[in-house]
Amino acid sequence: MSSSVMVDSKQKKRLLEMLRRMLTIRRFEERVKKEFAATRVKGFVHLYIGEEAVAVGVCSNLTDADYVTSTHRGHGHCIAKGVDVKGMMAELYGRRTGTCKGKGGSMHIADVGLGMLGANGIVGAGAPIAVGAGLSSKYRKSGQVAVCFFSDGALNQGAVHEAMNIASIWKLPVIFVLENNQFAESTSVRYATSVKDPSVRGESYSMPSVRVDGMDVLAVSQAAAEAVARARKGEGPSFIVCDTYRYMGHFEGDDQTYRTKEDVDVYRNNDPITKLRKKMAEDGSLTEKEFEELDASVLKEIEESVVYADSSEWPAPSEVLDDVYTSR
Amino acid sequence: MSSSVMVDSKQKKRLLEMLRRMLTIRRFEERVKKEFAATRVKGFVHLYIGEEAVAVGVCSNLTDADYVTSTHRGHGHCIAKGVDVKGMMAELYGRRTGTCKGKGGSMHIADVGLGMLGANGIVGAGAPIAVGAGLSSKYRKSGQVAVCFFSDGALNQGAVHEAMNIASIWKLPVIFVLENNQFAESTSVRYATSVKDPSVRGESYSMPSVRVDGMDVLAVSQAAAEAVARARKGEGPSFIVCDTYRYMGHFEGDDQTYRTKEDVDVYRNNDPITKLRKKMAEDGSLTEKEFEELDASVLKEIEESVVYADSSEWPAPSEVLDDVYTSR
Amino acid sequence: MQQVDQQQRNLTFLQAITEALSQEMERDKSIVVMGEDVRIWGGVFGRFKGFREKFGDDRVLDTPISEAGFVGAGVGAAATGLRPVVDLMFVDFFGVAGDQIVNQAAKMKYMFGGKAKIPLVIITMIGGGLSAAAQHSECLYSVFAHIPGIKCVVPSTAYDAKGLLTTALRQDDPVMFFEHKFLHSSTEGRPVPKESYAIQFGKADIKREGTDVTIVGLARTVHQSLEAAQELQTQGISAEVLDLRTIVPMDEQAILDSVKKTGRLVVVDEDYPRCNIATDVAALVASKGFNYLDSPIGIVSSLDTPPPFSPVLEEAFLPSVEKIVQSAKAAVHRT
Amino acid sequence: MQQVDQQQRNLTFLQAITEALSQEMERDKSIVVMGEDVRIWGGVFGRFKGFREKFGDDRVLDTPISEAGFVGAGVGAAATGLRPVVDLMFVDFFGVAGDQIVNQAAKMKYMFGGKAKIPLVIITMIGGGLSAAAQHSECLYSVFAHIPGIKCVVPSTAYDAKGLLTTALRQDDPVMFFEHKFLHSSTEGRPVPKESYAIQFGKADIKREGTDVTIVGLARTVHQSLEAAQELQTQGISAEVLDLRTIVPMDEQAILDSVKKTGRLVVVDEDYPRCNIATDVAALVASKGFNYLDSPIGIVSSLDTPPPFSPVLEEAFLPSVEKIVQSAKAAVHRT
Ligand SMILES: Cc1ncc(C[n+]2csc(CCOP(=O)(O)OP(=O)(O)O)c2C)c(N)n1
Ligand SMILES: Cc1ncc(C[n+]2csc(CCOP(=O)(O)OP(=O)(O)O)c2C)c(N)n1
Ligand SMILES: [Mg+2]
Ligand SMILES: [Mg+2]
Repeated sequence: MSSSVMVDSKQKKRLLEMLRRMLTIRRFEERVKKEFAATRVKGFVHLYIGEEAVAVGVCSNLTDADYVTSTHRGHGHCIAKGVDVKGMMAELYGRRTGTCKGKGGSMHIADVGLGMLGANGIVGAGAPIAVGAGLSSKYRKSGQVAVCFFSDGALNQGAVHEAMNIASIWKLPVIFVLENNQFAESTSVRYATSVKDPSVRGESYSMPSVRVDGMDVLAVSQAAAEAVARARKGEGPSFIVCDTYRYMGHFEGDDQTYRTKEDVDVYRNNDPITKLRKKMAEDGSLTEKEFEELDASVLKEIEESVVYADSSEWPAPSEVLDDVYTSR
Repeated sequence: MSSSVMVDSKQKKRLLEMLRRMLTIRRFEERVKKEFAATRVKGFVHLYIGEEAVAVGVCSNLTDADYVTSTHRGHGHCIAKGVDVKGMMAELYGRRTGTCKGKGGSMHIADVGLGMLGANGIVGAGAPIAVGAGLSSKYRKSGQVAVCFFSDGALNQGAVHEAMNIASIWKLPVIFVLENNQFAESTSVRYATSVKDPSVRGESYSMPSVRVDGMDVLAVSQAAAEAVARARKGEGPSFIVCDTYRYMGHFEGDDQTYRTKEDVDVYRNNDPITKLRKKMAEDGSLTEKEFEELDASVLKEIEESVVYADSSEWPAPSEVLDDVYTSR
Repeated sequence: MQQVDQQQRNLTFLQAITEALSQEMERDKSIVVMGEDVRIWGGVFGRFKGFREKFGDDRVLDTPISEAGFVGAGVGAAATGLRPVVDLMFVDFFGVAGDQIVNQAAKMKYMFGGKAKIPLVIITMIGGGLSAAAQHSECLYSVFAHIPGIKCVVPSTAYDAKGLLTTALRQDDPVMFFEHKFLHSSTEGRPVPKESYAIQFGKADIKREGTDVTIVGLARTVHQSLEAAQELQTQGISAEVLDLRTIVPMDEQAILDSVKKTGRLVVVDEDYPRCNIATDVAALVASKGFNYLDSPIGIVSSLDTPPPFSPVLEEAFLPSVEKIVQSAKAAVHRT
Repeated sequence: MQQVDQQQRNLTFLQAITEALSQEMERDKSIVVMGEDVRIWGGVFGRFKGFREKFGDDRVLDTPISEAGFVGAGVGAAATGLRPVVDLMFVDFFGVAGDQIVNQAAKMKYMFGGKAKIPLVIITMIGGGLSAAAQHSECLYSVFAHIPGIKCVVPSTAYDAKGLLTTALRQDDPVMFFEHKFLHSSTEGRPVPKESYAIQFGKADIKREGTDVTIVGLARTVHQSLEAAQELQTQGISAEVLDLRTIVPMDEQAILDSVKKTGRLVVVDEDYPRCNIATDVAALVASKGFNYLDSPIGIVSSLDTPPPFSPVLEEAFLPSVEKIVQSAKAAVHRT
């Protein structure tokens, strides 16, 4: 554990909130997995399970006014940024009550009002957008930061490189968070990326670059806290590499022939939720019972989101042409 | 001077050939400048004057079978790679006898038979193409190398980043030659590029990366010799940063308000042609008279190219639809 | 007979594509395949399954997620003697590799005065119907048909797919090969011979003969048009269904001939409605076959909006059998 | 009168654009300009000359040559409260920034269920006639008209350019503003008032009235069409010239109304001939205005090849007054 934790009540509240968010992501996605299998959720669905500490650790330092850009694997970022799970589930169900009125689906969930600038179906595309959000903040001198979440595959996209260079020369309040989950679909980061330590790439744009255990929400949170402080002070962008892992297939339907169950188990045995839970148990800040209550309340929230989604109206076919333009 | 030169006759021949090529580039472009001013050459024309040592130093290590990809500033690379100046001048004149039958013009001169895979109107676009040429060579095990010339502005193009990473993971015989001429149009490299030493970028792809005096043809040639040897042995790509300068405006018509005459003079006083000429004079390998004869013969060749171009036929309007496809 | 039956199988569209590629790779050692996840997965939906084992890592190259880089590498490899097949997973991703396709692959030969060959095949998935939403459901072949210098193949059946891909791999120009993902498991159309065969580019195929109205389609809309034709038949209308198969080159003559015969035209295109293949075909007929026309041209396209996610909305967005039937009936009755 | 004269100047097309931008930037502090070489050069042909001095480095941002990066930054800035004007120097470069335009800027609002505003203006140069060859001469607006979600402005005169750019900067959708480089120094058309004015999108403009044939053009082809109309007049043919001005939204009604009046249509589009604005307009009329038509639709576009460098070839490649005259005469005489 890289941060020393004082068990005062504020800190306890903070940890509990992180735990709750991580658990919400986990339970939400476990349920989405089932809903997808039952074909009630359609399209492409990419699950974030295993990586919860990254989104939650980073976002624990943000306010609603801050921005994040996300990826095809966006549920975790949404929940960490505070997007309502009811709206999210309804969105995956394709209903009018969804976060995006059923028009976006899993790959395009967004809630601009909360600074969540969108999951994205295009690998790497969020990076320039985060730069734009950072520019906007800098121009207004509002102190908002913009976080760009992306994974190891995206690191080799030209747009990400361009974005990092621009953020650096313009000294923008942007934090590039590499979710180094070891794979891009079936392709290992060791094959596709020409450097062993991805943080070298951040340095090649003169950005403070650190590498942390992405399975440890406190380590992530602390690294992000430093980057956020730097950004708010106008000292420019940072790069944080979080080593993490996705437990599920690339998308629902992936047979995962590119790795073994044992490979996955190594990380499952280092689970970020279990880790925080244990830590809090040791600290005396969370009893077994409290955890069970927390979990039950999260499960209830998810269950309610499914009921909400399932009982929501479908959009009317005539709505298909709405929302393309503000004015025609 | 980073290489120690032995004045044996083979070496003398080599130096003389480099001098001749550099001078050919210089004289060709001085003439193109005039032809452009007289509106006999149309379109966009970007002159390479001042940077001759880079193209010639690198290409002195190549054979006709090797590949190069070039830029919008391509005349130097063409001449260094052995493209016929008559055809080039006719191309700039828009004549049927031009290297590309008048269809390409300055920004698209190419001679695939000589491994010159094209000037390019799109900044950075040559890099992936060079990677493809390197792939082709590696697949055939033919020992050919592919050189990608690009300048400091292109270093911030996503495609260049992607190309470098691919060349590195596939261990391709590709040499990335950064013509660090300090400017991209009016924009200084110090403004646009987030690292002081561009060679850091090569290292972030695990590529051997060196930085040399791009006004010294021998220094360039030696760095390229090492990279070429490595490539031919199957040891993968290299990155060479050549610090150089363009004496003329970005394109013909540029008023150059972004720099002073004095800025330019610093480099003019360090001219690559003068430098080699002096060196050869000191070595006793070139007399004043020999130089003058060389220059006269180069000027004659250029004059002949103009006569050739000017007396060549225009393409027939009906040819406009030829050469789009091999078969319709 | 017996022998023919053995040779002609009901392959799926995807199997036919795999077979064409595999047979050509056996025949021609200069063919290499590159793309994301082609080795272990055989590409995201298994188009190249088993290729790595059969042809080796030298010929089956996994790439980073660097489309400009690897499409460009395909261009460079094609210009220097290889015959690369590049997998641009979904056509919706073209924007990250666009320059290498439109400014390099498509133009190189011309810019170089004909002195280059770019035998590059870019294979990419198109189309809706799977709730894949705004960035994984597009057609966009109209964009590539717009750009001179790159041939465009848009097959509708397993039989055509195999024959057209074989041709793509035996000619020397860059080709975009569009594979409609909704058709992957389709076995519609003629059975597929085991041996190689090539279908000439620029030859439309009459998938059904008729006399009252010409319905021009491509990819999935051919099947929708055939269903519509059946429905129209029950209403006493005889529809001819013409499958364009390749849109660059496009078989203008076949379109004009059919309209000359029927006097009426409906064009069905799953691409966005503005500046698409439907408008292209309509403009062709309105300029060169105007006097054959007895009634206004009917156009059925996707709607002028990004593809929506919700199945309810996507259905409204896409062309459908019903929309085609209505358009054809209007064409016939407005005469 | 006197006052009006003072206010209305013969500005060039480029000056009108500069003035509109400058006036709106004074009015609206959320407008920032980004692009290559905008500070010292004021952009490659000086569109933003003096802006740095007037508006400061905070609002006039030089970018690296990273189009995906800075167009995307424009998208992100637009989504978060700024109103960026992004200079994509030549439209031919769209391929390096394509995704940020077609998948992000154009679709974001829709994908997000309407809950976003992207007030982004991308300004870019188009067009031939300067021997700028295959990668600096294209029009390509048809590609962006094809993609739903982004408005497209293609002005032909200084007056229209100023008014349309003003509108672009006062509405909340992404806009591609296409500036024909051959028109930069043109002072054709109405004089330009000094004060701001806005021209509504989706309103075509009748640049010349006529009765025998409708000629629809945009950007440079409007001027060629007007010249052609003069020539036709001497041959006894009265041509109406309709300037589309914006192609998304496009004024379908104005086109149909004009064809209803004249009975004949020629569409002149400098873009490549396949799936372009000419085919779009032709398809519109062939489907919705068929019964107004007395003769085949005439289409004049650039040829189906990359733009050639040599002036001789480029002339053959581009639309011309002569080609328009011929097409219009054919339309009139084939009746
Ligand atoms: C530009 C682009 N190329 C390819 C894809 C297809 N694709 C979707 S996700 C993915 C892998 C992404 O890997 P990574 O960036 O590591 O993210 P992760 O899935 O690990 O979260 C790929 C190749 C895409 N969506 N966009
Ligand atoms: C993708 C792209 N963006 C912008 C341009 C316009 N442009 C042409 S040359 C140039 C500057 C290039 O700078 P650099 O790479 O340093 O090359 P140099 O001119 O110094 O040789 C620019 C911006 C272009 N041709 N292509
Ligand atoms: Mg990953
Ligand atoms: Mg430079």
